Amino acid sequence: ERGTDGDLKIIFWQAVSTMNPYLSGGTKEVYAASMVIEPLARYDETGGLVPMLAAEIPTVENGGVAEDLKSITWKLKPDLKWSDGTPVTANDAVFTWKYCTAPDGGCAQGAYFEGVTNVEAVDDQTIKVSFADAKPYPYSAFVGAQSPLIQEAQFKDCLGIKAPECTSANFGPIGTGPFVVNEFKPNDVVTFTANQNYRDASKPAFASVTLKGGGDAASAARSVLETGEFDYAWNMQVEPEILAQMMAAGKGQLVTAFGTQVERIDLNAFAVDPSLGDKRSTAEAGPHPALSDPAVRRALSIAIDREIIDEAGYGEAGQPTCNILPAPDIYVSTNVDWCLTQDIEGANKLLDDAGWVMGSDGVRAKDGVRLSFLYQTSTNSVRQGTQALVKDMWSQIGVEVELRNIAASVFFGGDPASPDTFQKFYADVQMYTNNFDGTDPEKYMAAWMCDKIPSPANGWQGENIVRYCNPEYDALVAELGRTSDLNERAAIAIKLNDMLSNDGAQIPLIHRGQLSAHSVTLEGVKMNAWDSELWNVADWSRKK
Amino acid sequence: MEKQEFVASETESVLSVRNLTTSFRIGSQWRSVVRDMNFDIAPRETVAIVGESGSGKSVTSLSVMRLLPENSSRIEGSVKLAGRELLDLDREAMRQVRGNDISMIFQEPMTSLNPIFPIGKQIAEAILCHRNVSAAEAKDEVLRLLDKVRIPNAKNRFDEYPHQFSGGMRQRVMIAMALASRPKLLIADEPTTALDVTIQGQILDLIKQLQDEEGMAVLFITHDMGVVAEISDRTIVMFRGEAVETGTTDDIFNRGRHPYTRALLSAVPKLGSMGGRERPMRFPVIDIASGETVVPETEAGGVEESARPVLEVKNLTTRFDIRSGLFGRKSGAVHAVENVSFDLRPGETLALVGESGCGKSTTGRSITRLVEPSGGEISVDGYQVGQLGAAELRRMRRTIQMVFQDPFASLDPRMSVGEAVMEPFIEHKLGSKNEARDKAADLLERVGLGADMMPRYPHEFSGGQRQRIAIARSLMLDPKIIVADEAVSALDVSIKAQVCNLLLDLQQSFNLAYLFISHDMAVVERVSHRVAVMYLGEIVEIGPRQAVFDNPQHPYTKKLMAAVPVPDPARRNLKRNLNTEEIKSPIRPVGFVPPQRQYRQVGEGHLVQA
Amino acid sequence: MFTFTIRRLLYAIPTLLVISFIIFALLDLAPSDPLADLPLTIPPEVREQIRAAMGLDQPFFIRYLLWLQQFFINEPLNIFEQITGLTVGDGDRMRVLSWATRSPVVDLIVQRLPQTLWVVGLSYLFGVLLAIPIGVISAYRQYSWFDQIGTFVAMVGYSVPTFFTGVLLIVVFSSWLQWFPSIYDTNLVVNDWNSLVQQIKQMFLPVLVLTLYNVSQISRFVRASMLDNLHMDYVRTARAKGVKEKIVLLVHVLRNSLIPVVTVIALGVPTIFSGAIITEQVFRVNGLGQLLITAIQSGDLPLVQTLTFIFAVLIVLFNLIADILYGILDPRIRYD
Amino acid sequence: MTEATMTVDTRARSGNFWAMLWRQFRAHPGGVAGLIVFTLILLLVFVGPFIHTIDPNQLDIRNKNQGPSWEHPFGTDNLGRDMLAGVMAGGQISLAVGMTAMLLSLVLGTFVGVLAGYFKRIDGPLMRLTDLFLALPLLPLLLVIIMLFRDTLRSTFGPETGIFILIVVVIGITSWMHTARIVRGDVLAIKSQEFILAAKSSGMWEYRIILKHILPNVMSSIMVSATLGIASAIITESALSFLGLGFPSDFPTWGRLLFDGVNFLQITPSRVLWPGLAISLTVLSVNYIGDAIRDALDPRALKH
Ligand SMILES: Nc1ncnc2c1ncn2[C@@H]1O[C@H](COP(=O)(O)OP(=O)(O)OP(=O)(O)O)[C@@H](O)[C@H]1O
Ligand SMILES: Nc1ncnc2c1ncn2[C@@H]1O[C@H](COP(=O)(O)OP(=O)(O)OP(=O)(O)O)[C@@H](O)[C@H]1O
Ligand SMILES: [Mg+2]
Ligand SMILES: [Mg+2]
Repeated sequence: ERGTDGDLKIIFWQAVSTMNPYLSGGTKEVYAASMVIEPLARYDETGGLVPMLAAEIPTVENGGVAEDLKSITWKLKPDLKWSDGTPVTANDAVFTWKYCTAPDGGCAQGAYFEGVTNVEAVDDQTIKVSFADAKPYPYSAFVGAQSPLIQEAQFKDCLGIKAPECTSANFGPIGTGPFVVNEFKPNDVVTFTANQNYRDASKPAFASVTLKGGGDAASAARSVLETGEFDYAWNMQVEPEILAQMMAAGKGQLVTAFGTQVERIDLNAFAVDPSLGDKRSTAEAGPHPALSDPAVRRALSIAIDREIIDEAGYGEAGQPTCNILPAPDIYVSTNVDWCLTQDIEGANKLLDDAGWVMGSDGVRAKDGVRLSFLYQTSTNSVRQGTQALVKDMWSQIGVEVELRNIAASVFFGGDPASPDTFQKFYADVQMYTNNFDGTDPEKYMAAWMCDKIPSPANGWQGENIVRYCNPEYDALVAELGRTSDLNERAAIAIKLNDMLSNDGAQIPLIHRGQLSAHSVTLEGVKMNAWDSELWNVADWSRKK
Repeated sequence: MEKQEFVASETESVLSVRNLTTSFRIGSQWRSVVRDMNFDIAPRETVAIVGESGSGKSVTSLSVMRLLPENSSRIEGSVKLAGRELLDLDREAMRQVRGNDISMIFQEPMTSLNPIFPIGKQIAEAILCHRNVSAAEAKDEVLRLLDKVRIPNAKNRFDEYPHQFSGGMRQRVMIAMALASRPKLLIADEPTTALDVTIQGQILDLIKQLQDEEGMAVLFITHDMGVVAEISDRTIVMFRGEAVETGTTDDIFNRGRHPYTRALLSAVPKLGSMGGRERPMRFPVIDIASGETVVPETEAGGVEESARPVLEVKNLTTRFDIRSGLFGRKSGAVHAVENVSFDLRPGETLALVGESGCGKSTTGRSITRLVEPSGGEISVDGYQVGQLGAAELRRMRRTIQMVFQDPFASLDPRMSVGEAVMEPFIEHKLGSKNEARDKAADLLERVGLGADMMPRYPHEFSGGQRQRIAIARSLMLDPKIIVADEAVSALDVSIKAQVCNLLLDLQQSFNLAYLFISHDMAVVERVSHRVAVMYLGEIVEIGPRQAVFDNPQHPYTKKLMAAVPVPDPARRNLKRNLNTEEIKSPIRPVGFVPPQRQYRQVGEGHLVQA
Repeated sequence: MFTFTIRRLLYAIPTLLVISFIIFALLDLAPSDPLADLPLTIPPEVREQIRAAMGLDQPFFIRYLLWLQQFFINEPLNIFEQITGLTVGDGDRMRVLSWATRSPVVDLIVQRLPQTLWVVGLSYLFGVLLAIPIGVISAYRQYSWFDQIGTFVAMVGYSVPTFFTGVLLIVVFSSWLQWFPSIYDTNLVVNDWNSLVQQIKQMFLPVLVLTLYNVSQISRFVRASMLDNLHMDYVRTARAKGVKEKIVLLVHVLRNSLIPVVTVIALGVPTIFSGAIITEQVFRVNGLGQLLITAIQSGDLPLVQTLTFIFAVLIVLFNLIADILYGILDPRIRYD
Repeated sequence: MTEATMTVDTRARSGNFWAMLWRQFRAHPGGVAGLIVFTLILLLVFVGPFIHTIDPNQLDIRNKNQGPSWEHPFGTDNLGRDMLAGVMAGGQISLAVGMTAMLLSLVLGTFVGVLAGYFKRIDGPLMRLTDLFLALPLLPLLLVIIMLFRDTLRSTFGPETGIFILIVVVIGITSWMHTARIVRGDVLAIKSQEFILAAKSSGMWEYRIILKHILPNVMSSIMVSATLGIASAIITESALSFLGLGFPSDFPTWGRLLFDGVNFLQITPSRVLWPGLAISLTVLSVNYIGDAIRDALDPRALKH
């Protein structure tokens, strides 16, 4: 029964700054918005597509996707209404496309409309999206929490440069979701009430939602698990034993879901000696004196005990992995599991054989090059713990490590003037997490192509942070772009993954899950790593 | 035996002190500075305590008030106020007594006034504390009191702060404060040292008047034997922490038995004792043990007439703006020094005398640019003071040293006096630290202090001792000029003689020039070559000492000479009635143009304002 | 004094302009980036477009001038319009917009002000009110048990960071005893007794933490300064007048001791408006401090610039007030 | 007043300034206690590692989150590092940073404050500079400083000393303003007193007047600033490290240990207890030392 379960209290320790995912792109904003505005289709907890506003998922089989893979046609569910009572039409989708692609708008989800040449309303209920090239995987625009439909009537004056000025629209978009924004306090708290025009008359069970922001992960966890002040807390990046101790209060439980996030260590292909100045970490600097040796790369990987790292920092929310591409299941490789078990002896032998001789100070060296690395990562207590563990493990194979941590806003900031960004990679090794949206890895795997190496020429903007360059790999990626059969695609993706791991481009550490906590009184939570965690908030209810 | 006489009157006495012993803690030891004091004061009676500087007079009075720092001092014996034991009272009861039954005028008015409250408020507080009157009534009362203590323009000065007052004016504020509550007993610790003789007379009259009207008893501490003779009924002579002699004033003056008493009296400089001599004269030096004059008085050095002046002051003018209202607009100015010109030759002493608040200290400070003069030219030993840069100013100041009117305030409370005295010497790199120490020790000995006092801090000294420290400090640099602002006012006669002789000796040996600011006409007569009389910021008469003293021309000079008290108890009931004329204020409105003054020559170098 | 004030106020204008420029330059130079928060999945081209939409592709000077215009002309005009209801010009002006929220910065600040004033302001007020008597008594009874305990509490209170005391209090009072909420509800409207109690409850812990800190700091200065003046001769004079001991302390000694205290307080008042970053974070008060820190972390330059500048204005203003107070407190201090 | 006591007295109170200060100091029980505690902390921190020889960075993941035991008197953290070793190693850095940063900020602050208070001409500019520094947002400033200077310092002084210098300087130059304003206020009040005039009239250099007369008289505020400064410096350092601007994570400091331990408050209370206690004791002992120095410099203060 709609609105019978009172107030649902959710805590996001990073507060929500806007309700318009097109203007922010941050995960927290996307999640918050997903309660209000919806896409045509989204992913369920298994990664499968489910129709939301669309009546069904278009496929080649049902004719929704053109044979040439150059267009996709969606049909809306009948009688859909915006929360203000007006009908949802195909024009709203067309407008949404225009909104996000308007010049100077700075749409954060532009990537979802990449390659889209046109969106047209065939009729009120039918939307046709056309692509420039054949798209083997056409479910991008209007799919997933990142590209929901917005109402043309509300946003029509907010195109392009005017987008940021529509504050009230951005803070309270009219949507089709189970809830309506009641009050929005940026970076603080959002209150929602049940959408009276929601298409399922019996939902949502909660009459209102309070989404509070701020604080840190541990205290957010405490408010759900220990004090029970809140019903749901997102993203519990806290040491497992703390969570375990809080759980003892019996007020809440943890839920996890594994998506595509992999915590990895990047090994720099290029030399980074500070004396190289601005040439550091570019092709001009030449190959890295130590890390260019495959033996070193491999030894570094097998010296790591991923189990311990997982236990110390991730617990339920992590699994050791040797794959850069950890999910969905069909893409998961089992060929590179050699790295899963720690093998200090093996690593030592590898290095010995490669001519890296242990020095009196416990550090190996060869031809005057010492195995001494600068290891940087963003500031975060779990990462610092991992750093300490890795440093310890590597010291056992004669590798010396200097740790450095950098504020996340700088590390991920991409300011070309800063020496501390992960793109510049002015360090021998660095660690962070990356993933991809949705379930299709094509774009993700393309990141390791030669032409994506960040360099001063492209403003350090490339995605190939490790500076991996292998023509074979590039060729394989191109092949992936031409293949449409899912199983063939999977096979290629696995090959790509194995190449990366075997070449030691990167050291995958942990397949990270999303970890959230909810109150024991809350029912219906289905953790979803492929879409917004709040994707099925309409189904949540209070345990009676 | 005298003690017996005193004890007899205990029953009707206002205050009776028995076996009072006060000690201070130095490190871990207790050192008694007042021992076994016994005295009584009856209503309407005035008891004077005289004695050597540092003999414990102030400590005695503070002990009576129980105002010594509680944890570093110890008071033993008995102090009874109208039969009530004060030493046993609890804090609150003692508070009731203070200000109400006993009030006190402190020796050093500068530090004793709260620097951040207007003086009017501070006086009013004394009234409001004990009497149930409204603020407005209190203010009226304060204005009346200020008038009575001869503060000119009291209404305007009600809201001014202590630092805007001259030394004598501050002292009068203290007096007004003490009298405000009409106490049963007034303890006056050297209340008139900074007052010129006319005002001193008026203040003494005021006290007498209150005694007559209200039956107030007075404990009067002073070095001025003239004042003692004039007002006190009985006198206690203190020496090194003990009362060596007590008796009626007449007895003490005429039949003093203790050698110190005799020494004290025989050394008192008397006005007109110069007998037509032109040059300054040393004081007779008295052996305290025997009371005999040891060294015969001798004439001191003269001045080389042809010598170039070391100090030339031309048309010096210093004004302090008075601002008022929201906008802080200038509403007038204190014309503290107006058009003052004089010069000073090496080896010469120019005495600057005049009414309290007439601008003497300001003149002294302007000369060294411690206050910025508003006009005029000053040249010190060839330096044009007005145009000096920082470094030259510093060098210039080496040649001209000051003894400040308020020695306590001029000593850094956190610096031991030894260091304070040594400091100028070391700062100017005149020698090593040891040389400085030796010189400082020597100078301290010569002003009558022990070299062993060097590690002590200013607050551990008596008023007169601090004054001597200041003198010693000014001598450290072997300057050419010394501006001595009331430098010997807090010294007892014997030490005054010693210090003055020292100054005269130094003058003779090093051709020192003194600008000697003083209210003590007898001392002025003795030490100076020339005298300048100031009145309301201007010099009204200047000339050779002999000429001015023997042949005063300006009405103010005449009045001044007439008011000098004579140390003869026989004359004590003389009433002066000087209180009648209006008090003039140096405050002028904006745009006031001071009249052009003409001087008339009376004798050689003797000028009088026309 | 009046002319001095006017002169200083006039002098403040170029000072603030210079400060605003330096802050702007500093923020521009700083390596934090407005896009750092975005998921790594957003490709570089899109990032470039977002940057351009924020105006980041403009030259530094243009951006600074734009901010000046927005802050000094557009925002005041906007406020003027809101108050009077009149429209000046076409009424369509670019306001200072935050990058992260895409909303007017001034509105954000106005929204945050109440909770900041309540929590941080109140604890500062309590801090001052408690610190003065504590300092006075500690000095008057130096080395008594009161003083010793005071010293101990003050030093522990000052040296143990609020991120620890805050969490400790939460664990004790929210988790174990469940007396107070651990999370501040900014939406709470006080309109009846119940909500008032609730408001007091949620304010209690953060205010306690901050008050302890403020008291510790200020009371030390009060104590030290009182000790300097307690032995002065004018105190003796006041006692000789028979002034009550309380008045001797509170009027004569305290007023003479106030200069460092006034300085510290005047330095502290502007920090109320910069919020209490850590405490706000711990208790989720989400006031100005949290606004500032999230803005800094997310590289939201217009917001940081505006907040910092307002803070600078307050600093300049309160330091001026302190200077004026010096003159009032101590007549010997003169500026003209 | 016998001669004997006088001579003893004289000898006891003469001697050079420092000897005298020390003698006064010794008579102050609080100060002595503070000094003893402080010395003990120093001993623990600098000599302790020779007795308790576990490496603070040695991981022992199987023995994590342990309570106190003979082997680990302060227990272990969540990676099995020994807390006692951590507290000792952290103390070395925290004390060094706290002391040097405090001294730096104190010197800077006092310097600016005294100059501004004493010389009217530079008062305005200096105070506006102070306003500017007060207004500068700390975090971006730190980011810029670190961006500009870290690599140079690292290459000249090595990673540890380089970052140490950086942190000390950063804390120093961002925390002197309070001291400056407080000192200036005091100087303004003191410079109008007559003994300053007297010192001037004796022809002292202005800087000597400042050193010998002004400074001792503003000492008590400076002392308070110093005590509070140590605490702030230690805590600011931890704030820097958790923002990623401080020491690398394998250099424990008290503030950082405390910060990292906060979440483990309920699991291993000793993780917060010891670093918290260490900071508090340090500050408390420095406070008492400061009090004693203050009292020793004030001839009127009551002496025990
Ligand atoms: N606080 C103190 N601590 C130690 N000794 C002190 C203290 N106050 C005064 N003395 C000493 O006590 C003695 C008596 O001092 P007191 O002030 O009573 O002298 P006095 O008779 O008033 O002298 P003067 O005429 O110079 O004012 C002096 O030797 C002085 O050095
Ligand atoms: N700083 C100041 N501000 C304002 N007025 C002042 C200041 N200093 C002195 N005066 C005024 O200047 C006049 C002269 O003061 P000065 O101190 O020179 O007098 P004096 O001749 O030394 O008097 P006394 O014999 O009483 O010491 C007085 O009216 C005094 O109030
Ligand atoms: Mg005396
Ligand atoms: Mg004078």
